[in-house]
Amino acid sequence: MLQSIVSYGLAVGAVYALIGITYNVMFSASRVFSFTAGMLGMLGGVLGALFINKLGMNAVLAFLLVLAAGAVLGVITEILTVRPVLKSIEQHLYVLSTLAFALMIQQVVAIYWGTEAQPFPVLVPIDPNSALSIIDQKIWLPVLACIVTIVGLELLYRRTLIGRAFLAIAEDSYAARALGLPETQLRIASYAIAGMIGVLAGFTGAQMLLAYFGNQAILNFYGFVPVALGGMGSNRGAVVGGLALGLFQQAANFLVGGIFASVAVFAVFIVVLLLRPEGLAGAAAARRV
Amino acid sequence: MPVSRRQVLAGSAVSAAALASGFPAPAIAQNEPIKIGYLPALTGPSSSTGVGINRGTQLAVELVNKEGGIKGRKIELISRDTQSDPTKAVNAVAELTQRAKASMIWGPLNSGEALAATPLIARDKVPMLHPCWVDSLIDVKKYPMSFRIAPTNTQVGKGANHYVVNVLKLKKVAVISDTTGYGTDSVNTYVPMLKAMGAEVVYTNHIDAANPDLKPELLRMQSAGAQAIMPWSVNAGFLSRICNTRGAMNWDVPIVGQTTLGSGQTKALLEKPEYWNKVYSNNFRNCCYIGGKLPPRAAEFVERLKKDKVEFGDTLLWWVALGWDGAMMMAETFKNAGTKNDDIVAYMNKVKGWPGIYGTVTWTPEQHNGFPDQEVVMCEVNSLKDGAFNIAPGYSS
Amino acid sequence: MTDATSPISTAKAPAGWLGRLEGSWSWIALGLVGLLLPLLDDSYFGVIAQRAYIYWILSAGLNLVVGYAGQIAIGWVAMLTLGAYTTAALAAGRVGGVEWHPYLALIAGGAMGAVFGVIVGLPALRLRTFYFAMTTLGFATIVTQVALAWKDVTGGGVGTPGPVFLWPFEPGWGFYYFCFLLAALATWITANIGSSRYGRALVAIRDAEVAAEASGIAKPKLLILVFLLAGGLGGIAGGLFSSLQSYITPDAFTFEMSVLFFIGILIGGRGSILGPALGTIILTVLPEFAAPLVQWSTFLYAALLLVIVLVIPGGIADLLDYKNRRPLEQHREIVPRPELLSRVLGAKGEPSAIRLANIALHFGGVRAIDGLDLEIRSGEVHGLIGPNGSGKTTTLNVISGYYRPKTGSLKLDGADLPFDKPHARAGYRIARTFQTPRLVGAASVLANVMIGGTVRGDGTFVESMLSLPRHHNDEKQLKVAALKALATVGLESLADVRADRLQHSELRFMEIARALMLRPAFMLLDEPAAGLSAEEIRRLGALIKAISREGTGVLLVEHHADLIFDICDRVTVLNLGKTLAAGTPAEIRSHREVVSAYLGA
Amino acid sequence: MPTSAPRSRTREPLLEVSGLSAGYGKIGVLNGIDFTVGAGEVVALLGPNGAGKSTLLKAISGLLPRTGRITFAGQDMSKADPGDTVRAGLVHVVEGHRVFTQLSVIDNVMLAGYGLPRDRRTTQVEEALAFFPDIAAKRHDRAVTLSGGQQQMLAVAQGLVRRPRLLMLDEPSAGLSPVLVDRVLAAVARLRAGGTAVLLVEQLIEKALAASDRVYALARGSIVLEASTDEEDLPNRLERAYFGQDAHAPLAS
Repeated sequence: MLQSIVSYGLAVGAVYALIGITYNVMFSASRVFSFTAGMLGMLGGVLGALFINKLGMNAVLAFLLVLAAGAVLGVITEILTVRPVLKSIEQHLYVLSTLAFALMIQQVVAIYWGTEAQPFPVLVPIDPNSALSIIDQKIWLPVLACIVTIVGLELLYRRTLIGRAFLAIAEDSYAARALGLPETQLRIASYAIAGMIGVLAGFTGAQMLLAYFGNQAILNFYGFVPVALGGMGSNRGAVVGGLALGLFQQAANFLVGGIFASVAVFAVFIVVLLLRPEGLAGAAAARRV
Repeated sequence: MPVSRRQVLAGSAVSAAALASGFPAPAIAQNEPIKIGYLPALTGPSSSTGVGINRGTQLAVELVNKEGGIKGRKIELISRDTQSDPTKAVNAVAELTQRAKASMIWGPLNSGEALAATPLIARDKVPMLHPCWVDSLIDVKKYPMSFRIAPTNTQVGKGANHYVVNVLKLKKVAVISDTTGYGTDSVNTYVPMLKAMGAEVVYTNHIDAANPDLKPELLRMQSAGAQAIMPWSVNAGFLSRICNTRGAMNWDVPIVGQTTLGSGQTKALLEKPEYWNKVYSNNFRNCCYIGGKLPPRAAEFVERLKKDKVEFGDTLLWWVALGWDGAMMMAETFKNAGTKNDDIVAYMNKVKGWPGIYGTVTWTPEQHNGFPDQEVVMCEVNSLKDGAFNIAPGYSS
Repeated sequence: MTDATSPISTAKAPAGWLGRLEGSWSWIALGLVGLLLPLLDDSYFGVIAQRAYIYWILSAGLNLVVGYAGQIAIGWVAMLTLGAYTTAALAAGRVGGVEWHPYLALIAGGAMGAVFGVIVGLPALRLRTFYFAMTTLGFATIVTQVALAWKDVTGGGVGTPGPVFLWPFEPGWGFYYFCFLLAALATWITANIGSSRYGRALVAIRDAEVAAEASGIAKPKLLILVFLLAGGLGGIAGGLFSSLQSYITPDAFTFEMSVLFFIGILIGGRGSILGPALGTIILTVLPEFAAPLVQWSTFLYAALLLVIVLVIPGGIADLLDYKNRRPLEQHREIVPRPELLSRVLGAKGEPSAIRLANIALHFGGVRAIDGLDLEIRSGEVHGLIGPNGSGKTTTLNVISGYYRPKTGSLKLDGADLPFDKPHARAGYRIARTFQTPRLVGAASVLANVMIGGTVRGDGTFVESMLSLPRHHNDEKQLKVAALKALATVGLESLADVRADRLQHSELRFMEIARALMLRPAFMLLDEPAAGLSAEEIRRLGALIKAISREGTGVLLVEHHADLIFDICDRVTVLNLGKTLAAGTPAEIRSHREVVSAYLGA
Repeated sequence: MPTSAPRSRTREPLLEVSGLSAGYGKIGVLNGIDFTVGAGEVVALLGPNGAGKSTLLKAISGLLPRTGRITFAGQDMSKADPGDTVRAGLVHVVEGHRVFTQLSVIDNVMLAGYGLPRDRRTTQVEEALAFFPDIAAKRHDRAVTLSGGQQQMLAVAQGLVRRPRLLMLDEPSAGLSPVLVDRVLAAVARLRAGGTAVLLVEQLIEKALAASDRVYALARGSIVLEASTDEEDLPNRLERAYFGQDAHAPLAS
């Protein structure tokens, strides 16, 4: 039983963490929290199932296409919903523009893909008797994706100049611009990366969560909880927060069961926000005047 | 243009009727279509049933109209997609009853919408026929013009309980559901029924259908000593996860429950085909293979569907049959009783043993639930062929 | 208040700034259509109209939250759910076994909505917009889940029948008029709030939060009142909804519905009542006449939202606002009339002084102020100069209560001034302006100035809501005072103009007019001359000097040395957070260190 | 006070600005600025707080929207963004030593060479660091660990990576101790020796004048004085320029 809590908790938590990272990567580049994070997660599953099950592609090709689609959607998000409102005095417009875009995509999925959850294929053909199959791939795939993502981002940020440019823009976009860094292109690139991470979460988690349009709302909320817990912009915080959330949710499912698990998660979310709005590991608010 | 005496008489009869009702109706009134207000849920969550039923209904109306309609009047199906949204259903009811002056309402096909629509349709005094299972939808005192052409949830549960307790002879049962209205209500209704039949309900719970891991639930059932799992849900993902988890645990326990257990959606979500073994879902005797053959009425219907090239391999025979039966029942009512609401109700109150493809319908002035208990059976879910299933083992044929 | 000879009283009193929205003819037309609709005797129209009224009752309250206070409450459908279940469950006797009278149950539904409106609203007092949006969204989900789980009361997923109201509002046209009346009432109440000082304060919180605080507006208290009202209206709407639906199940309360309310308001335009009302009506009615598009409705709403955000952020209200599209005169001159000041500021008070002693403050490792002493006396202009980063604005922010210094004392006539409560400064009649003018762009100049006098009203929120005499009195006095203040700074001819159409220099004077509304004992001016022409600076100087001569103590943070030396009675020079020199302008000009710090001579 | 008559310049103009106006939103800060910087020349830009000095630098480097004409080394830069100006060799070191505190010193400098070919970048980064041995020694430390003065040197080093033809320094001395100020200004002298032109915005007038060839004074958004630093009576002229034309009293006794 404990094993069940831990394995599923980590798997679901990894998906939440990846969505949290998706929020963060977009936030770092633009100071914008985008409602499209959950949408990307949902599309990772739906597009994967579409490419493999309906169009008969092989898993590798489908995976690459899904990643490409995520990148394109990220870029569209930036161009359509973020850039036009970045300069606006009204700080909250991005909430509305990204929400609107996410709802539009969700509705298109609901109409053309359907509102029923649909199956997602087994991705890695493994002999059921081999050692690898001791742990189900629907458990280790998202965990692996999370590890790959966090290591990849870490390498990007620490080992490449473009990665440092991302960090520079996140810390002080004005100074970065003064240095001649191409802020707009870097922001687009960030959104493309965020798009790929978002669909990666959905793609690897879909054997568990299925290809379901309703995952958008679930992932939007549960993917944001790690950001709130871990502090905005902090990817490590998102991973810790995501895994903690996954484990908590599974434990609550197991111990109290039913809907009370989600009520409990929500209560924790509210309490953390009220007591520590900057996140459990975040910094204090900036000057206002 | 010479006018025959007969035509004059007919014309004067019409004007007399028009005067009597205070409405100057045009002389062609008799050729106007008969309007059926139709409330399917064709989009939105839980619309797959609606899509299946819709095929049967459309087919039946087409056929009736092709054969000349009802005494020369075509049937016009005024369809309003409720999108599985009760507020849309409430708006649509006002439109269909008041605006379109529908002679009868067919639907809503989903309980959520039917719960909101039924009191309003009753208030507007329009006869109503629907296939929803929620018991409280039929109440001859509150809704004297409302008729059901399908079993009630109680009947459905009774059928499943009967199979577990009396046919499989299992005494320790786990009853679970998702958190939807249908699920929670079913559990709360069936558990006392099971206990009354002498079974021991060792485990009950309402489980969030989005929960990816049901192993804890099943482990708890197992340790409680359950000999059968009865899940009540229309959520294919949830049901398939129960089957998958049971299979992965190598727990050889029958799963007995609602029709969605046997849906293609559920099947598609199984990890291994054999996880569908020993899963029995509700079905209806008239639409099951018994000894490898469909009962005669259903067999004939399937022939007709094949001839008309109606796709039903992707849906279920009983859905299409139900849609057909509903439309045919209304056509027959119009044929025999005309389109006045009191006449319609009077006629329907006396329907007895009407041989539908889906069920044999009997109504009385006191009982508007028309489906017979004994036609609710269980079937083997892994036996799907041409939209129908084998009846579950153990029933006498 | 006004005498006939006053030049102010001859200025045409402009309509309230909401005048641009409250097209009375539109309301009369809407009301007539609503009253006469039953003559058609088409119950389909009736149902649609009832739905529109019910949704508007909720949206009218939500409009104050979203459109006025600018809080992104996406999940307000939760209030509808709460109200609906409370009313239905009580009326059906599901609680305590007593069947409540439907009207009482409806009131209880409203009360429930009000209570939870505040509970859900609380995070808005602290959280950033996106977090608050997520919280309301999460709450909406939780309410639905509780409705599913708490079967005894809510009927669980099977639901519960809605109440049937009795005479005179029985189902059918009776209930129709009930919804109509309540919708009219909701409109009237929220319009009253919207055009009151509370409404202006909400908009100020939305667009110029620090200026609102400086004007003495306590954000938490005001927002709680608004959440209470919006929650209550949502609850009432829910009770009516449960009756209209005849039967409620949790699936009736969808996220799409919440988005619909929200979008209806934004289509209408923020800070308007008529616009959102039209928006709500359109979004309720439209899907019924566009049946083939019904399954695309969410998509279309979302697309509409995107278009509004990107193209017409002002919504319908802005499209209808013809008045503010008339071109303004190109070459405008600001001619202040300091001679009117005595009427604005009232009688001179007792001499008084603000004293800062040994104030020190750090930001991170940087010492912003490092042991500062300063005294601002009534009737004097005190100049504060120094290089960038020397701590001038920080000093000003300490005095106005934004920062709590690490050490030192801040006293007004010997009594400590509290820190961390910037909105409390207005009570001490300490007013201020800002380096970048803080304004409500969409509101008229007059309304912006009236915001400065928010604390001067006597009427309560409820009195404003019901348009009682004290509310009218407040409004009249505020308007007269604001017009006087505008005449004093030389902007009365622009009173009716949207503030965001003003030139920068005019905004500087508008901020001074707003500060004058407090009848300030002390006035803190943060670089008021920045961006002004030489002639404007001269007039500004004369005005500031005149203000001080009326007994107000002025602290002037400024870069324009000529202005400082022209009008200041005393000057303090800061460098690296410390006083470099203090004295009369003449002393400062000959001060060796100042000269070297400034000129390197 | 009218500006002094344009002096005949020995150097060809590197940067030419004419009719430049800019501001923040509605606030117009600069109204019609004309000035030039010659190749290899060090020009001080002085003026009271709020006169628009920083705004002028931002408008030239493309950090602010502006109108008017800017020519740099013969190229039209009127519509250039910061990326364009940096590539052309016109580099702006913004005020407040805004380095990236979470990155290492070397990464900060590397970023200034973003877009350069790798080997050129490496060479030029080392060149720039060679100017400031203090921080070159701390190349792997995160910038947050540097003192304010070191951060300022790092910011100047960032500005040097591109081998600029004109370096615009915005208050490099702000918040620095006198010793450090001299170190930074010594770098300016070395740059001049190497033929790099510098446009220097400074509060420390004396030091600025000592480091410069020519001076402009800016007040209320306009150039109010242009002079060579070796002109006599410069302090008095500056004072009048600062405090307006009708200064009341003699400044220094």
